[in-house]
Order: sequence, then structure tokens, then C-alpha cells
Amino acid sequence: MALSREQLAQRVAQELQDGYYVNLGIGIPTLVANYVPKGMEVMLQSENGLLGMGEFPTEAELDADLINAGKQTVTMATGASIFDSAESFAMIRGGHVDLTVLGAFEVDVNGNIASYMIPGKLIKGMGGAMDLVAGADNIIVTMTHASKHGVSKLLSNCTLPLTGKGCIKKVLTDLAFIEIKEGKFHLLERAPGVSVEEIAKLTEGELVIPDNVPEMQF
Amino acid sequence: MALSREQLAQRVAQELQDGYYVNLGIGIPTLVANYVPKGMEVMLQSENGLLGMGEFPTEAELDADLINAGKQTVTMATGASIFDSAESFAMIRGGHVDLTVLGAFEVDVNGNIASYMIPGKLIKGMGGAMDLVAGADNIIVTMTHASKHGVSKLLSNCTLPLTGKGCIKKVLTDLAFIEIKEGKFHLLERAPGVSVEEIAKLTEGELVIPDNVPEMQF
Amino acid sequence: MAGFDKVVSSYEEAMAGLEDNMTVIAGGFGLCGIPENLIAEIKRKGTKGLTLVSNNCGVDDFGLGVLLPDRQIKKIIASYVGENAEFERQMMSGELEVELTPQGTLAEKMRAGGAGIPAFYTATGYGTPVAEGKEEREFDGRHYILEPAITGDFAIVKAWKADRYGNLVFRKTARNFNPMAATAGKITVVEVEEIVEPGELDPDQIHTPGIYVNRLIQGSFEKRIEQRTVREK
Amino acid sequence: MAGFDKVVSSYEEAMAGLEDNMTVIAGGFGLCGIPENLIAEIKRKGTKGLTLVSNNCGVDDFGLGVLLPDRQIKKIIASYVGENAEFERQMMSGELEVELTPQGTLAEKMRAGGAGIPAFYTATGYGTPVAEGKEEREFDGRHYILEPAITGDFAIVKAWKADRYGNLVFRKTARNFNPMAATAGKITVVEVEEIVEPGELDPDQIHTPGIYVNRLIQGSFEKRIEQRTVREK
Repeated sequence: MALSREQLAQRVAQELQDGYYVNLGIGIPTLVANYVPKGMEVMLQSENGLLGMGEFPTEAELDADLINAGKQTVTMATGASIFDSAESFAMIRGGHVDLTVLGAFEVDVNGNIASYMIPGKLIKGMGGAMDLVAGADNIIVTMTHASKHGVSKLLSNCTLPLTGKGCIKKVLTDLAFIEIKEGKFHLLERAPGVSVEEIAKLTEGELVIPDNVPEMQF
Repeated sequence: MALSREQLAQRVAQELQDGYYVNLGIGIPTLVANYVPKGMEVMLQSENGLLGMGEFPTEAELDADLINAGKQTVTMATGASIFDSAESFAMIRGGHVDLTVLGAFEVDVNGNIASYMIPGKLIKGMGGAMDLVAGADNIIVTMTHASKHGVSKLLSNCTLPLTGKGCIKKVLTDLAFIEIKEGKFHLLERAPGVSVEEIAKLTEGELVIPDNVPEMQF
Repeated sequence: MAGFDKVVSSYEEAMAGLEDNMTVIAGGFGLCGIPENLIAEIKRKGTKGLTLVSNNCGVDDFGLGVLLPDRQIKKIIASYVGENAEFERQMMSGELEVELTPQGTLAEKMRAGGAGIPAFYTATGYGTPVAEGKEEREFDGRHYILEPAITGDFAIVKAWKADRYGNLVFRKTARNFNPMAATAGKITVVEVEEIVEPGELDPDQIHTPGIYVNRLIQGSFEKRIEQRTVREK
Repeated sequence: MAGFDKVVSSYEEAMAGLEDNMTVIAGGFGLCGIPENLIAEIKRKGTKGLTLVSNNCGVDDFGLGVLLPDRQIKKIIASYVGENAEFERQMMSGELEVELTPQGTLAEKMRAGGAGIPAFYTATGYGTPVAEGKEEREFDGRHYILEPAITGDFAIVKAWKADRYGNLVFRKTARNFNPMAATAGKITVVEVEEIVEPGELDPDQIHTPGIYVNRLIQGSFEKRIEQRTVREK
């Protein structure tokens, strides 16, 4: 079975470490915050200028001056700090964020990522994604392994305009957890009940399959 | 009569305008603060990170955490702000300071200035002087016109290592107020009782002398 | 109060001197911390051919989006746009020029503009469409591109509090691009919720020193929320 | 308090891992806002061959100057030095390498180092000895030189208050180079006058977010004044 959005978030959350500063992109990455392991503390960075993002506000707490990078109203966690956009991206570009999780349309065997633009269709802009993929050393891309029509999104070469070049090392799809190194995809884990063959069939770029590919544990 | 230190400061003060943000270098420039015309407000920038420098403190006000760029204890004026060194020099380099006053060893007809180093003798460093001369559009250099031995400090070419290239337009010496343009010194005013001939004799670089050179007014 | 009093008495006075074809840098992220009334004044004035530098372009009827119907914007430099239909129409038809710039690069370009840094290198955008036409260079084995600074004829900024000297304090994430915008305008105009007397703000806690501010006006703000997201108590 | 508690219990622990020949970036301007006790700990450890990045080098018996007698400093990158006799002797004899850097360029190099900007252009130093060996370039008819960023193995910082998460607040002009230094160290060690619990500092008023801080210690400070200048009441 392909992973649900919640399971994707849960699996990413297993990569967290106590004391991590984490930037979570819009969509599935945002859900990761719901699965931080008990007894562990992470601090969420929101690139519009907030370190220590808290839950959504109650009606009573609602504050138009306090939003996240997805423009949603949020609250501040204990020990939060506020800064301007230049400082926020100094933090990101300077490699101070421990883990960045974001979505993508395509990734390829050279660690390229396309996530912001479909020519002629979707041209809203890259927002902070280009800075995030260029600045972070530790990035997890979360995405579906293939389109609804079975077209692979794990490619030899990205076909869409790139968000970043050679910067992605880990991809979690609804089918598999994959590492990118030496110009190849390396299959690390498979979703529960998903066969190695199924993953191989839906992976266009070269895929290295070890003898033993464990199922993800939840 | 050559101007006294106080007169140099007084003459510079005549160049102030209401609402000016001013950076005053160490030495004579510092004295300018004592001659701000009545009814006029200027705000002093100290490049270690203070806009709105006040008077020296009383014994009771003395605070080791509040110093100026000359490392002297100071106070803050009403409406002062504090910032870090990067911000301070962003302000300076970005041309936001209206007037900069600083000393020099030599200036030349091309607007070059040497003020920080005498090889083999004085190698303490440029501090903020290179940033100040590169960043400000409006600079007044205050200096003695010649050495005690009668060697001119207004030259065809600076002989000492430069602090800045082509950035000085106005020089006030103890003998004259001079503008630098088109590769020449232009005599604007002379110190009371000082003859044009005396100034010419002590000016090594080409000096343009208009028919009428008014005496400075105090 | 003499030369440092930056307070003006009308929005007309606040935006005086803005002319067709000028460049305007605007603070704000989405609809958060935008100079609502200064934008409205630009609409009222009808200034045309503007190049706007702002992270976003508002929505159809609020924020910078209100400058679209009368075609007041010639070009926009932004990181994320198209939250409104008229914007997309003008972009697709080529009536509106859009220069997409990564968010962090945009913030740094404004800062550099205000700080007298003409250009800087960044890894952001290397190997992407953003790098097209830009110098590429390696430092320590990593690839970077050269990004030029941005300055504006005007900067329009929203702060929370100010003193009459133009010292500014921002509130929560409404800070965003506002401090950098404030440094990068030849004329920087700031609207605030509250103006206090000089000396009332703690010098250690001023976000933007008054030296960057030319004009200051107190306004009232709608503060529209773009994505109203609440949790059950 | 879990993973974000940066507080260590001794100066030895604070400077653990500092080894010979490392680069250390230090906050402070003159003797104002210097990490007195962290410097003293480096002296006690006897670490040698250090490259120090700091605006100044203290005085004979205080601040970074205390690292001179035992020849712990191999090289210093500073804007203004020579306030002490031993420094001048070592510099003149060639025992100590000195790289003079304009003050604003030094501050910007630290900021760039922390911000992932490998190099930037500045007009400061163009046509002077500082430009030697550096790329020169024109933008809009003005001359600039290319300045590389600086990072350090360690950064040592003095702040006024911190919470246990490492969020920092500085006091008056003791701020100076400290915030930039804090961003530019692989390991950033901060000593403060007071440590409070997370949540006690106003998030809008934090000067340095805790993400930059690795270790935090509370100390007591002499705060020596270099130029004691007072006026008659």
C-alpha cells in the first residue's frame, strides 16, 4: 500500500533528532510537526521570519501579524524569536537549519530538484524553495513516486525547470525511501506491502536495489 | 593666523544643516559637536554602533557598555538607537550619513586621502576610516596645511598608503578651506589674516586661486 | 522638534514626488505587514509604469493587487505571485513583466542596496532559470551566481510603532521585508500604528534607526488575513 | 528542558574542542563587550597557533592581549591594533602576522560567513593597500573590490542576557561585532551576565536567535573601561 499523507509525515518525523531546527515546506511537510516523537524537542523555522513556530491559534489568539510561510495564522512556541527576511535567509543560506523538508514535482539521479514551475501552467514563483535547497545540507524531499498516470517522478534528468542543482540526497515517496548518491537512486526502504518490483517499475532513473530492502516501520 | 583646533571645528560646524546625520572622526572632528549652531539639530553617528551620541557622562552616568568609536565613554541623546557593527557600516557604506568629518596625513588633487599608516612608524590600522571615505558623498577632511617643517600635506600625489581613492572633495586646513575638483585644489576661503601667497607656498598640488578669496567668518 | 521630525500630515504628502516609471520597493509578506494605505494612495494618484519590488503582489482587491486593474505596474520583481486572477491574466498576456527572484535573494538584494554592496554571490538559484545571464563562479568547490543589489526611488514600509525621528519597531512576522525595504529607498516612507515621542523607544530595541526614514505617517489598518487557520480549543 | 538547552557548567566545557591552529572569531570593540572569561580560558588552556578575527586585540593585560605573552596568536585579522606594547613588538619582529581589514568590511565578512555568502563587492579599500591581490570591478561606473567571507572554527561572544535556548540580547554599544561573530562560528560559545528561562525574552526583541548558539555560560565581568571620559556635572 502506498503511504498516506499522514504516513509520509510520520516516516519523515523518524528522521528528527532532539534539538533540531527544522524548516517544513507547505503541504505534507507541514504535517511532520504532528509526529514529533514524545520527549523530543524540535524548533520549527518559518522563512518569513519566525523561529519557534507553534500550533494554529484559537479564535481568541488569532493575530494577523503572526503568520507562517504558507500565510496561515500561527502562534509562537516558548523560546521563539522573530527576525526580518534577510536574517531568516541568512540562517537558511548559511546552513544553520538542521533539516529541511519540502515537496517536489521531480527529482533526478544527480540530486536535481524541480518543484516550482510548470511552464505554461504553473508560474507562481519559487518563494523560498531555491534558498532552502541551496542552503540546507540535510534535505528530505517528500512526493508521490509517480503521477496518477504512472509517470515516474524519479528521473534520470529532471524535465521541468530546476529549483536546485545537485542538492537533494534523500527522497521519501509514497512507495519508498531513497538515497541519492554517485548519480544513482539507492533504495533504502519500501512502504509496507509495496514490492521492490513495483518501485523499480515506477522509477525512471537508475535504481540500485540492495539484496534486502526493509519495510518502513511505523 | 592659522586656525586653532577650536576654530577648525567652528568652521566645519558652519557646514552643518538642520537634520544632518554626521559622523565625526577622532581628534579635531570630535570638537565639531561643541559648535552646532543654536536652533539646529544634528545627530551624531558613532561607527561602533550608536546613532545619537550624547555628551560625555557624569561620574554617575558612567557605563562601560556605552562608548564611542574612540573608545571614550559617552551617553545617548534623546531618540538614539543602537545597532551592530554590520548595520552601522551598512548605514555608512550605503551613503545614509549626511556628513563625515575626519582627519588626514595627506590629500591630493585627485581626491585621494592618506590617513591611517606611516610605513615603519605607525601601523595601527584603518579602523572605520576606509569605509567612511568610501561610503560618504559629503566628506570634510580637517588637517594642518603643512608639517611643522613646512612640508605641504596638500599634494599632487599622496606619498603614504591611501585610505581612499578619489573620494575627497573638501579640505579644511588651519590656513584654508579648499575644494577638490577636476584634478586641482580650488581655494575657497582663507583663515583670517592668512595671505593667499602663504597658502600657495604651502600647497604642493596645483592650486586654483580665484580673484577674490574671502576670509573665513566666525 | 526640528530637523529630525519625519511626521507628515497626509498620505498625499507621504507619497509626494512619486512619478510614472519609478521603482518602488514595498515591505510585507503576503498581506502581512503591508503598507496598506500607502499602496491605496498610489492607486489614488494613478501613477503608472511602476517597477515594483515586493515578495508578493497582494490579492485581487487588497494590497499591491489594487494597482493591477488600472495597469499601474509595468514590472514586478517578486518571489511568489499569482494569488489573484488579474495578475495571472496580465502576466500571461505579457502586459505585466514578472522577474521571479528567490525569496532570500530578494531580501538580500534589498539589504545590499541599502548597505552600499553592489553585488554578492549566492548558491541560491545556481543551475536554475534564475542563473540565466548571470555570472557563475566557484568558491571552495561550490557553485555560486552573482546577484546585483536593488534600490528604489521610493520604499514603502509598514511598522508597528515609531518615534517622530523615524526610529521603527515592528511587530511579530509583520516585520518580514520591511526593515530591508526601509534601507533601500531613495525616499523611504513609513506608515505606523502609533507614533510616540523620541526617547520613548528603548534604543537597544529599535529595529530600524531613523536615519533610513524620510517620511512617517500614522494610519489605521485593516490587516486582512490571507489564510485564516484556527484550531479547536 | 531537552535538546535546546545550551547552558554548560564550566568555562572548560565552554571551550572544549578548541585546538591549536584553529580560527577564532571574537566579538567586542576595544574592551567593550568582549568575552572576557572565554578569552581567559583560552589563555589557561594554552592553545597555540590561533588565527584570531576581532576588531581589536585588547590591551597588554586584558582582553585578547593576554594571549600575546605566550605567543598563542599566530595571526590576527583586525581593523585597529597596537594598543599594547607586546603586540607591536611581535608585529614588528614578524612573530605575529597582522591582516588589517577595514572595520565595516570586517563586520560584513563575518556576516557573510554566517549567511552563506562566500564573497561580496565593496567600494571600501579600492585603490588602497587593502585591494592588493583582490579582484577589482566596476558597477555603474564606480570601483569596487571583491571581499571573501570569514568563518571560524569557534566564535566567542559576550551578550547581556540569554535564555537557556541561546536567544541573546545585547546591551548598548557592547553589541558591536558580537551578533555577526555569533553567526560565523562552527561552534559558537556565548557568555552572558544573566540567563533566564525560555519565554522570558520578548520574541520581537531578541537580537540573536538561539539557532546560532551552541554553548552558553553565565559569567561575571570586569568590564574594564579603556578611555574613561567624564564631564563635570
